[in-house]
Amino acid sequence: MGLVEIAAGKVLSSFSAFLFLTILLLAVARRISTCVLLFSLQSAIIAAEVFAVGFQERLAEAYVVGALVFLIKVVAIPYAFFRLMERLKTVREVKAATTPTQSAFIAVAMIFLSYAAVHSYGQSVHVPADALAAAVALILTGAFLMVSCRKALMQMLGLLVMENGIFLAALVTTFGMPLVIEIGVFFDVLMGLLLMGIFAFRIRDTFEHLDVSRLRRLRG
Amino acid sequence: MRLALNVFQWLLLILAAPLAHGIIAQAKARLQRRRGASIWRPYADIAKLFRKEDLVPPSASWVFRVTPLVLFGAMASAAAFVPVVQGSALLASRGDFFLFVYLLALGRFFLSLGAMDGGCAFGGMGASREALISSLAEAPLLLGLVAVAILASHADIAGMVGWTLQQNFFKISAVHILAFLSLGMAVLAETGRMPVDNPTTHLELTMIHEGMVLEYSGPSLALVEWASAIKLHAMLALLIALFAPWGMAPHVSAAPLLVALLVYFVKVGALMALLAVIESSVAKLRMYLVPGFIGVASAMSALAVIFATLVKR
Amino acid sequence: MQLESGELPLSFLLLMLGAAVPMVLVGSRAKGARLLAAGMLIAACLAGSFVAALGFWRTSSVLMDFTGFTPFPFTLEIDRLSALFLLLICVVAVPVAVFAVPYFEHHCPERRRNWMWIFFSWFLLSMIVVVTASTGFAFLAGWELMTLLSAGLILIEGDSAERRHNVFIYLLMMHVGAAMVVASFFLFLPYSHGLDFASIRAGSAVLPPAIRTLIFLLAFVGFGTKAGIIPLHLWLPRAHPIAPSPVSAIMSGIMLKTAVYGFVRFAFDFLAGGPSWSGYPILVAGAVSGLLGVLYAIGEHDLKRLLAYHSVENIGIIYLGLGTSLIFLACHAPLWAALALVAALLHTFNHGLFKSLLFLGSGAISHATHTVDLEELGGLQRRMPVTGLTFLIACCSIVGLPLFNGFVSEWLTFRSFLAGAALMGTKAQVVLPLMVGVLALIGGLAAACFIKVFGVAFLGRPRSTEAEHAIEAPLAMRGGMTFLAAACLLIGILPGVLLKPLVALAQGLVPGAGVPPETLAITRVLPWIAVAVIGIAGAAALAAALGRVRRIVPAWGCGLPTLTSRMQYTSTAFSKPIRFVFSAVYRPDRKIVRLPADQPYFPVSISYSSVRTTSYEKSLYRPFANLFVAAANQLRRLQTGNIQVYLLYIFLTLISLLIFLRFRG
Amino acid sequence: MILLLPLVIALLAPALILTLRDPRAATRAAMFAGGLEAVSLFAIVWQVHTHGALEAGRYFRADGLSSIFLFNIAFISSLVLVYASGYLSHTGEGRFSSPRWFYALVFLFLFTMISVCLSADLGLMWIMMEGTTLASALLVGFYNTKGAVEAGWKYLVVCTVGIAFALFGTIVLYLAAFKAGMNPAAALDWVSLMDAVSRKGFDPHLLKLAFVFVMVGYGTKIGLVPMHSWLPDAHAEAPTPISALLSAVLLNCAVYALLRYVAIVSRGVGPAFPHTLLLIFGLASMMAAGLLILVQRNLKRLMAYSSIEHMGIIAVGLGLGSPLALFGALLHIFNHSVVKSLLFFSAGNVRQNFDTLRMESISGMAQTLPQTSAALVIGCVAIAGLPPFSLFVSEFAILSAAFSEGHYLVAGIFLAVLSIVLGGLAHHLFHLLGGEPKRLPARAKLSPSEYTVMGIAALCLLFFGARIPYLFDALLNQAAAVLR
Repeated sequence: MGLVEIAAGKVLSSFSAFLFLTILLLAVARRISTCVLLFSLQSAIIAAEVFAVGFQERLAEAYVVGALVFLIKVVAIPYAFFRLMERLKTVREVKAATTPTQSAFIAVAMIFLSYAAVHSYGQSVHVPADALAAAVALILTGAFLMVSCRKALMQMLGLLVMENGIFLAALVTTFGMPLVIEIGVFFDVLMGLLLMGIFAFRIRDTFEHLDVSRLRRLRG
Repeated sequence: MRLALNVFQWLLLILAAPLAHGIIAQAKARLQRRRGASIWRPYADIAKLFRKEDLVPPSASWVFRVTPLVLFGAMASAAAFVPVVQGSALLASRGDFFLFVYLLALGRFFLSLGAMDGGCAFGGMGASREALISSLAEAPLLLGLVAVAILASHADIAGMVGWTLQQNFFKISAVHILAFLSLGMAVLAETGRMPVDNPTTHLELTMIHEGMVLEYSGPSLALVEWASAIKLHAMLALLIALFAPWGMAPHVSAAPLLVALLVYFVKVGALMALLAVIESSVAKLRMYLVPGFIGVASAMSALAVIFATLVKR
Repeated sequence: MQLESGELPLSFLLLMLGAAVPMVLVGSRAKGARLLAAGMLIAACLAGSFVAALGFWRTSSVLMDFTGFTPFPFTLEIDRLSALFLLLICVVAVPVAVFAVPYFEHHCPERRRNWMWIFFSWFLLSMIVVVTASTGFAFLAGWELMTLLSAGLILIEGDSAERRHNVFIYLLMMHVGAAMVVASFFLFLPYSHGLDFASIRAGSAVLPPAIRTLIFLLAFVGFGTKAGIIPLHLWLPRAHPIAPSPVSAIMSGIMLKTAVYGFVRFAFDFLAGGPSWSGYPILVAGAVSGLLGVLYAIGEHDLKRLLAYHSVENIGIIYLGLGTSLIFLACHAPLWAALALVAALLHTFNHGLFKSLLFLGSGAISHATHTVDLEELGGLQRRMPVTGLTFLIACCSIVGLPLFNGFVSEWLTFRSFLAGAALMGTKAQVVLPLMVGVLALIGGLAAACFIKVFGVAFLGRPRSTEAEHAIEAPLAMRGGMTFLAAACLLIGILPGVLLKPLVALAQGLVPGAGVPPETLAITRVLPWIAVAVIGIAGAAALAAALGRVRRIVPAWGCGLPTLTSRMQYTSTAFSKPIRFVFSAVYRPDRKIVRLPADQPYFPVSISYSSVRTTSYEKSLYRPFANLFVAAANQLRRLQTGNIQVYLLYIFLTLISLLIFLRFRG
Repeated sequence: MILLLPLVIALLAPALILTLRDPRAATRAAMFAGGLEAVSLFAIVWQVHTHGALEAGRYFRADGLSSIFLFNIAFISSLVLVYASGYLSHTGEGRFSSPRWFYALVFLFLFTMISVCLSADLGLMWIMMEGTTLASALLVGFYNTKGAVEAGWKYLVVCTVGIAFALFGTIVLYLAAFKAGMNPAAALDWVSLMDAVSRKGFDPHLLKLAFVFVMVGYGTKIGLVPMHSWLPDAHAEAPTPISALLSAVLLNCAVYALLRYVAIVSRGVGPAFPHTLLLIFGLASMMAAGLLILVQRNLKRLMAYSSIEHMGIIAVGLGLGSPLALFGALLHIFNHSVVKSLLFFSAGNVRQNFDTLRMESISGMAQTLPQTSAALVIGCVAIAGLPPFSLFVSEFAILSAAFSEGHYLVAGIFLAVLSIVLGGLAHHLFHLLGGEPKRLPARAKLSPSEYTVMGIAALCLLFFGARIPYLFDALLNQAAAVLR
């Protein structure tokens, strides 16, 4: 059992390097389409990871989950995003509140932070530190994207990145949640995206822009 | 026997009150090198007023008519508290000095109302000024009495007089001096004498007490005047009883009582002379200096109370 | 609900108070329904007086237990202290309700009259609950309802921006006060089994000193807010004038007293005296409230505001008595503690009688003249003889003149101050006798004030056409006032009626106390004084009346043809000397405007105004309120409307929690 | 199997309603379905009361704690549906915003909320919790105005992000169970978790970590400060029946979800940690919302902040943790739901009559809208925690618990906030009710349906203020027993 665990850790940690790369790129990307592609790539890496876990742990459920991840996050969601951008005919820039350099430094800081966090909290959990750090870093990046980018679409993307991080965390710590739950979560994610899409249209129709930082009628 | 004596004291205070007024007026006249009217003239005045008709302003209600009666009733009742020739009085051991002072207040309250009922400006003016002075003077009056009461450990006047009687005249404390001074000042303010009020003024703008009684005439005026005479007399007698009771009859028998009566006449005569001197030598204070005058009295009386508690300790 | 023998009258009372309500609701607009409701209310109050009288004179303890029904223990119990206040409520409520029948019919808009009666009866019921409650839950429920219903009564009466502002201040201050009362109840909890009074009493024995002090202070401030001690009186002169007169009478005459009840219950019954210094803050509060209250009253010419300030003054006198009693308790002088307590409680009762009478009188005045501004009144005595006489009796009572009830309690207070001189070697020995001066000053100023009130409103010539054409109040109003006036005189001349059970009550609250000799002395001497004063006055009347002619002639007008009402002293003019002397208290802003300005010696008109500028609201409460509003605005700014900022808040919360968990968790 | 009945009804109802194009038919169908729904929920509550916890398969279960929330859902949703029938009679047809869409979405919303309370599995509970957001987002944006769209977007995004953290917390709890050797299939079932957590020795560190995430996550949904930012927007911009549902049901469901974790974590690491967090967030909510009430300008935003304040009170009650406090907090949940529905209903009438909720443009309501004003006054008196209404009882319970536990600071802040809130409410209320009317209402009288629901709510408040019915008392005790 110990050997398998170490092996799984090695496999998973090698993937985490790629994940960190996507994180850095996401932070500095200037176009929404780039971000969507990066998200797709990131999801592909995670899907691969799911398959790896499934293979090593001999979990049949994992293959189903991996297939779902691949179908939904690598194919369906990016496709939907591109369709949405087309339909919305909106400006394609990310419009971040920070310059690319700052974003890059923040991304690096977040990766460090996640290592520190895993170091402090993950002591008792005997899982590969790299993978868990990657998961935490994904969550942080998602949060960062949501806070820094003004575009409604980028907030949706940030949410997805966070969700990826949570999914990854579940994967590396407990080899995934029970299948029914995973499917339910996927369904929620999809429905959430659908609704956000509807709202994106409504925002564009009523406000004639998609800049969420300018939605400030309601305050106080 | 004792009851008869008490009734005698009480009647003395009431009946001799106009005489006291007359004596003071005579003394003042002498001091001012006038001949002055007879000391019996106040009696003649009262008798004359009783024979006259009673004029009532059209706006007045029954309050106006009842006021002299209540005033006289209150003052006469208050007189029943004051010992004259021996250490007790009709009500001296039942009631205390608070009751005495508040009976005076009862009379004053009604007198002010009667003044307001006349419906002319002077009554209101007099009542307003009287309200200021009397409301301020009540504190030193009561505090001065409290100081003596603390020393005597008695609140009833008979007890206070009894205690003082047992003391040696030459061992009299600072409390007594302070209390006497403050009480004296308060009495001046209460009874409307110089320098607080000029009882003989006929200038409307300076009147206080006279302003209040301006609308009264005939028997009503007689009662009011008599009542204020009783008030003065009773307060003088109270001062004597509290601060110089020596000479009062220790027990009820003819000879000491006669001596006590004579001694009382001497003492009250001396006080009247003092009053006459003050009235002839001091100018009336401006209205808004009176609070200062009473303030001094209050301070002294408070000091007297503090000293009294220290002495008792 | 558990029924025990002997509480039948109380259930009767409660049922009657409640029953008045559906009658009015069903009875729609008919006057008969309201009369029936009023009748039932009065009958209920009479029954209540009977129960209270039994409890007060006989100490038949009455208990009513609803605990099985309500979510928290809810029991009503009448011990002597409760009985005293229940008696006060019921005795005052009867004449006030009688008075209110014609008053509400004339002064309330048609569709609000029914609500007036409903709220009025509930208001009385809530106060009965407060004084008879024997659990914290019942007390607090009654306490909050009392505030709420009285505010409702004020709001039904009318609507204006000023009225709303005043009710707002009233509600808010009462709520803050109630919060402190709540806290002072609950602070017993860790040490007692529950909030029923018996457990609280038992629990208070094991209270740590700090908690004990805290409870005492909270109860002092909490009940003090309701009682209206300065500077917590802000609501009082605002709420009382705008209420309908019968309601003002109840609010001032009874509702304030529930605060005294609460404080006595806490300080004497629960805490058995509180910390050793406890008497001094009470004494100071009493002195300050008494003095400033009466001074502010003198400066007023709105009769109801003036009376409201006098409530502050009288609460001050009551607190002087309570403080003295606590000082004696701390000095282990139970006899005198009982004396001072009797004085305070008697003054509480007396004030309930004469203050409600005064407010009823003001109601009769406004009924006749449609104003309570003293400057518009005058000469009412000739036009409203019964109102005038009863009002005069109330004035004499509140001033504390002998033969009237206020005197008895003030006299007892004086004597308890004097008794302080015998406390060898303590601060109290010096402080208490000096309080005689303070109370004397208060009494003197009160006398000045009521000479002004009665003299300006009822005597002399009318100052307006309304006053000139005033007619006497209807029979029911006169009846109510006469009843109260008679009660004032009765206690003023024969105080023994109340004093004996009051002494027993005080002995119950102050363990080890005997019968204070002063109470016996005053009982013995007052009838004699009455006989003396009345006898001598009667004799003098005979003497003066013998064969004399009385003739009505115009007063001398200094040569002018006639005197007019404008030549009389006004209320403002009357109080001018006192306001001048105490200008430090008022800080008046005086203005004299002569028109036309270029001819100062031949003016067409001169107008004079003098406004008191000391404002507790501005200097004490405003800054406090502004602080809260400023904080709220700062918070409001944090709610920027930007969703990114909102998300940031969530992330920051999470991160700070994680950091907290890392280093402390 | 009775457990599945309300779920089936709530799922079938939207399908049925969407087929009915006639608004009146749709309304009638909705009333009918709502009635069935309520009956089935009461049946469950009764079954739980008489027979103890019910189960349906691995994923659904109802015990004492859920039944009190189910009772709440049934009662409030019935009131809301009846109120909505009158309220929506003037709404036209639009994309996703017609009466039939409204009712369909309401039933979906109800479905998710009932599922939250019936889930036996924490994962399923999370899914349904996220489902509540999704189902109600369109309802929040129902009017399609600028404000509604903005509020809908904020609601959706903020709640989804918050809920994501709850998912993470659930995963961490799952991890803890997993590490402690629990069967993965049972590792999210709250009964087995509660059973195992004290026996198997879960890693306390992980439990705390999980609770922090769940607290922030579900706390967002509850509307605890500082995660509350979506709440005033959503409540103010949603149609009034939805505001009432959000405030009176949704927030409570989130409380329910959190309570399950509190029960588990308390057994694992002791009650001090979760209770401290609840107290901190509860007090923060009370203070911030209490102050913000002072400076509100929109009637429904005012009420939304009042909801935050009361969620704070409930959190404080739960955080105190003594039996009395739990009793008070659970009772307060119900009381607050009733009073808040009453208040939102009155606010809805105000909006329909004056076409605005800005308080400075409304005055003199006491003259123009006497019935609504009366309801508003009753609601405000009740929500200020004054007798004779039921919130006095529940706040009395919580406060006495705070004092008897020696939490003097908590109690002091509690009392101060109550006074501040009273001041704010009275200030606004006097302004609305008093003065000269600025404009005339569209229709001064209440419609019978509105009159009925508001009357029921008011009577319920009054009745619970004097007496807690035996059945409800038993429910409360069963629920509190689960938490101890």
